[in-house]
Amino acid sequence: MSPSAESGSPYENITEMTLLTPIKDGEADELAQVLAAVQIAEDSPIKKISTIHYARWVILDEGARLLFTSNFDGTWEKYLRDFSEKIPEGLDAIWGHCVGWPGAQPFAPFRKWVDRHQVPANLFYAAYPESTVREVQRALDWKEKTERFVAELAKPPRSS
Amino acid sequence: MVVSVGRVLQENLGDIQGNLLHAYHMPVARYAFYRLEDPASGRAWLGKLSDRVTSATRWSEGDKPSSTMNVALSFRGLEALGLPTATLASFPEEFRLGMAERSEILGDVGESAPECWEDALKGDGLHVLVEIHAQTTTALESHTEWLESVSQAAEGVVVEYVQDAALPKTGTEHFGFVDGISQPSVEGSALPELPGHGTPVESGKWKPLRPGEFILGYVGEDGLASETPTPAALGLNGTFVVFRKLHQRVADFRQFLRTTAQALWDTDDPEKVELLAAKLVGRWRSGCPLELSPDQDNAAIANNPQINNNFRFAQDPDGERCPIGAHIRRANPRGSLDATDTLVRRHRILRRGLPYGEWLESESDDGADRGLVFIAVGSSISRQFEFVQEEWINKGDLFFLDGEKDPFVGANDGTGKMTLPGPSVPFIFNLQRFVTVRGGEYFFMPGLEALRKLAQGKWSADS
Amino acid sequence: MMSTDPDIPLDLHDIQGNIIKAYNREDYVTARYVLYQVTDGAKGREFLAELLPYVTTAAPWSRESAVRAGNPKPPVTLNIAFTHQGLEALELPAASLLTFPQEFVSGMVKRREILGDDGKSAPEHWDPVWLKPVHLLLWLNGPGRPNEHVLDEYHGMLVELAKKFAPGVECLSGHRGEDGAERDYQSGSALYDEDGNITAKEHFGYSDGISNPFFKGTGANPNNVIGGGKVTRESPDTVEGWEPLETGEFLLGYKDEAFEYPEAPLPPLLARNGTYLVFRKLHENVGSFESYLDETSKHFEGGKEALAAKFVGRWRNGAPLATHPTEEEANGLAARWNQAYVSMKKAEADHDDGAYATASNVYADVRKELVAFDYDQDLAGGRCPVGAHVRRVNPRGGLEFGRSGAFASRGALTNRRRILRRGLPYGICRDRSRDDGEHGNIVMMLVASIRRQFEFVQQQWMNYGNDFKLGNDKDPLLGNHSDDPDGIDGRMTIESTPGSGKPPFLCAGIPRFVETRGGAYFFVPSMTALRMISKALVDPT
Amino acid sequence: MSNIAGKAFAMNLITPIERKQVKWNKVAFWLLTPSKPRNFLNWFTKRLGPRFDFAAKLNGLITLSMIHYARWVIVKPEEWPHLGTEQPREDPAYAYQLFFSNFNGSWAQYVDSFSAGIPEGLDGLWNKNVGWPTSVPQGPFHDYVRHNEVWTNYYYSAYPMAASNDIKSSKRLRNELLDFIDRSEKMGAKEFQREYHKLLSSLQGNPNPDFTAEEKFPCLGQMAPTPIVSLASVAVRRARVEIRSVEEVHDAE
Repeated sequence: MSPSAESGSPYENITEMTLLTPIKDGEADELAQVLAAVQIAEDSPIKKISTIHYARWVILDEGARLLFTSNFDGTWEKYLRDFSEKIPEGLDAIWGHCVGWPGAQPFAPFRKWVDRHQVPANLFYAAYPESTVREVQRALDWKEKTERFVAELAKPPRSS
Repeated sequence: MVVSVGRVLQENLGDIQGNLLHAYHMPVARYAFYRLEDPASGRAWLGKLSDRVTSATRWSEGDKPSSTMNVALSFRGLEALGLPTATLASFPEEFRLGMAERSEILGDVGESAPECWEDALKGDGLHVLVEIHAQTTTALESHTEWLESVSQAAEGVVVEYVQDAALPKTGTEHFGFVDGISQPSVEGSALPELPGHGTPVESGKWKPLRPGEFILGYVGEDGLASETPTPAALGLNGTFVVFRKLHQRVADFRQFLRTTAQALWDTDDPEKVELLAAKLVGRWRSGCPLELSPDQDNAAIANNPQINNNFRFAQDPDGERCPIGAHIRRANPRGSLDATDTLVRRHRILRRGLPYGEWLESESDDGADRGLVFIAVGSSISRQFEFVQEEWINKGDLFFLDGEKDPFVGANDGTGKMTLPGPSVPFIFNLQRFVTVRGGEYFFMPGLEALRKLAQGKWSADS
Repeated sequence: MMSTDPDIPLDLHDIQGNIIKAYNREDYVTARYVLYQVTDGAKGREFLAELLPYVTTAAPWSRESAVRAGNPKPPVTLNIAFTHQGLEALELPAASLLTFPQEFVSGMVKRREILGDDGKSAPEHWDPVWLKPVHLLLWLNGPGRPNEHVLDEYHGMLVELAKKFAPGVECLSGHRGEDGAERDYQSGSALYDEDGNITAKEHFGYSDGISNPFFKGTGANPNNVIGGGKVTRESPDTVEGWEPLETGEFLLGYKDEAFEYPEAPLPPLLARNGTYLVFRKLHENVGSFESYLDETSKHFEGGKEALAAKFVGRWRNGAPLATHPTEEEANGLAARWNQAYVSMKKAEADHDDGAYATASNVYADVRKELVAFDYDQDLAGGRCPVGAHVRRVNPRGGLEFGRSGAFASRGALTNRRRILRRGLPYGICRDRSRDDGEHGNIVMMLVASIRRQFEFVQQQWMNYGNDFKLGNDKDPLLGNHSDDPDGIDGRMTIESTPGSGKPPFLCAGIPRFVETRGGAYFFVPSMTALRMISKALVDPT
Repeated sequence: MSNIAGKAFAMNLITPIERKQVKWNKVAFWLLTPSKPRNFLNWFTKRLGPRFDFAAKLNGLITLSMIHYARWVIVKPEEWPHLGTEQPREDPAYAYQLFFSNFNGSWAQYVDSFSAGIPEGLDGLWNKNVGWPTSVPQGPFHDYVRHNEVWTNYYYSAYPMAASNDIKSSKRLRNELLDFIDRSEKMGAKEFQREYHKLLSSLQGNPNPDFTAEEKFPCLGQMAPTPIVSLASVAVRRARVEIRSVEEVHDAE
């Protein structure tokens, strides 16, 4: 794997990450169960990292490897630090099933492991590359409220 | 490199420099910057200084010295002392690069950009920072005399720049606010634990931060020992110090308050001007927090250290009392980002420093230089000072304040905006920059033992 | 394989009539829809065999004046369609049953979440008959006033015939009638004006059924491709502006718009010349509609009629907003259209072939004005709102949003979502200030893929607005607006003319004007397939 | 296992590609990457004819406006990591092209819109892949996508309620409103009304083709959950609610 922390994103503010990591022999089923449990949990641990737009884990090749992709705001380094600091248990529960996982903490070996397994995208497209997660959420909130306001003005008085 | 996880801070206060964990509370200070032209003579000079460096050992009643001295080294300074490449490389990247190189991250752009800094603060010559704090001007001068004589005797030790600082007669900083009320409390520092100074815990109480956040070699909030440079003994009991000379545009600030109050409420009634000032900062000028007294200043709150910092923003999620974008809420969001504060406690800063320049008496600008010597202390410049500066002061994205910068110290350019949630007037527009950077550098402030060993050349490549 | 070259006509004798012919245009303006359950496969097949000679095909009718009447118009038409359960009851082999598409197998009730049949449109509120095991749909179309009794007599014969096969073939009761009683059939009828003339209107007062897709091989007037085919990059009021749609969008066994044969059951002979029928009984809340228009139009420039036009994209008289933005223009067009229609009918009644030819040419020209448009000159919706009903169900080239060349063809996102519409209104609205009563539309939609055509349009274009960049706004007229005060508001933006300085007009709180009262998915086999089914000859091996 | 997060659908498509063909696709990816040198290339490729007009192909993608994020990655056999003896040796015969996207709408809507709307674009990016059937006719194309698609084990979106269009319109709405608030501070009642009407009419969307898509983006539609795209996902969601309520009962006990 190309040893590069480089993102395949051509955009200034948004970074993409694609990680391909081999799953330990025979642990794919257990991993799938962990992921399923996270999926149906009320609150995703990912939510704690407020810079992630989208993220997914996919088990590939009949359990041979795990794919992780995400799109996030800011730099690669800061993003990884967030991961390591905010949801170390979650990461351990997932990537602990992968070969060579050093643990989400301390930071340096974790960073090295991610670096080693990252593949930069050859082509990356973002529909609104200049917006951070918070900006998007904020704008959506504005829209919802504005709509309600404009509609209140428009509504005819109800007859009943 | 992990040193020891179970180290107890209190037992090591004698090896930690003063004014880091505990503020000296002295009214005058002098910051002298030296350039070292020769490693050997530089080390010898440092050796002489090290004998008089003030430690963190607590003074007993009546024992407070009339002056103190502390010493820190920039990365160029460590190079100038002849440390080997491997040791130099073990320091964090941002420290190695120095403040000027990090200007994009810090928002030091426009008039605050390094190319606009004072000439002496621009170059690579800020090797050693010597801070003298004193009770009186006389004490300051006499300590300085000693320092000068020692320095003149040393070959190749050149004074690059000297900055004096003193609390104005108002006892406030130059915009008129009582400063320095909120500081993180540190586990094992032997400081009284005032409510609001640590990190909020669920019971409504506060817990001191773990020492590794501020001193190298101790356990930090992540449960791990803070990383130190190698050899470990060099880092142990040391920390990083950020020095910034911040010029304040006092006349502009006062003018802005008046015209904005006029625009918002159609009045320049002093009460409204004060309210606006408080909204920008999050505290009334007395130091009384908006969170505890949103409608008027309250001296009783301001002067009571058991109360004046004892609040969280969690009960004010929309910022109707203290705006989410107010300066103190950005610089320390307390419990407002999440209940257990995990998003805040790794980004705290100990602030030291003092105003400089004369109080502005006139309405219009008198052209004099006045502002603040800003000192920030932490075990990681990038995770603490730089993070706060970039993410909280100049971005605010984490608070859903996309595009808004700190109204008080942010890198605004005249088009800045601030959201003021409340019944009327939701926004302030056209914010400009009230504070510009005149220069600064990142320093490493070693423990006393490490300083002596540095002076002895124990780790130097050439000895 | 069959060629679909437009010059080579379809085998109209093998295709059921209503697929190609809009019966109401042929003066069959009353209808009865009868549902059966088959509990004995053999009897069911016998019943079918008995019916076969009466099934109306798409073969052209010779006009009454023709000297040799090759294929005279029948007094009443008859057509037949099956649900999947019906085909199973008739004992089609499993190997064949398993090859039908999933949504047809599931049926309309099970697809209600996809279709947005919730609230008052939920199946529990439907006419009870639709919750019974519906197997077979027979529909009869007959003449209007004063000859409605012909349909009645014909229906009586059908009832007698069916009795022969009971038990084993059961006519299902439970169509709600006007008196609330449950009936054995659903009736339908065109509406009449005060003078007793037949109209093309439905209960809300709009002229209906103006625009229908035009596809290859039907033998229809090639000029009718205008407005009915798919858009090219040429002008919409020329023949060059349109191309016929591929037959496979509406009939199984022919190439479709993706250059392949549509998904079809096996064996191919069972599928070819057949299609799917989506049957919906839609109640119209006339009271809500009129009062909403009255209230809201108080603030709307142009008044009630203009607002009604904005909802649909056509004036109630049928003139399209895209080309006739003022009421005056619209009325002019409607008058000419009516005139042309009357002349044509008169010539026909007079058996005057020459006059008829002239009149039908005039009629065709006027008709062109009703359909020959697209939205490229009206991207912002200043004339026809982007969210108006007709613009949603057939956006023409509108989904390119004026970026010419963005897609492989202008109608790339539209051409596979077209729907052939048949059906008639039902009931009489006696009090226009009330919602209750029995009146609405029997909508019959013919498509080669229920999922890709009907369900998609219903879900994405009627009950959602994302494709038009309208967020979650729904079709103002047919959207399943929520009755729940916390639900999504019924909302429509009526765009102002750009540059006019006027604000758009926002309609909020739109109630649900149309409620689903019944329906099912049917398969409409070819004559060949009907014969195969009736003789148990379907063999996919 | 879920490919759905609110209005978003996760597509993972992994398709083999002959090693010697990899370079062609990498060139195509590079050409499509929005970066500065592309401007010249656009000018150049436009002149080569529509087949090479990459900007136009991107235009179609933007007009479709269904995608939040998409990426293409090619991994060559020697790039698959081998971390020691505990991992079996592999000998992949092909390189693999990985495609991941986050889009709005149903699977069929997405796949069909691509094959109908921008078939050339798809063919340009996949036709070097082993077994690529071309994007039209759709039957074989559907089969190819289904066969090579991998289901997502865990899928997260920070704003599940928003379609790509919702985000674009929200952003524009917010900018316009803020600007209006700033401008309107000193307006009298009459002027305010006039300007407010102007604002609304601009928010309805502007058809001028010279305007960027974002500038003319309609902003007045509502935002709410999407209509149900798949009955299966409804069933899954219901089951999930049931599991949770059972758990809550247990917790309460």
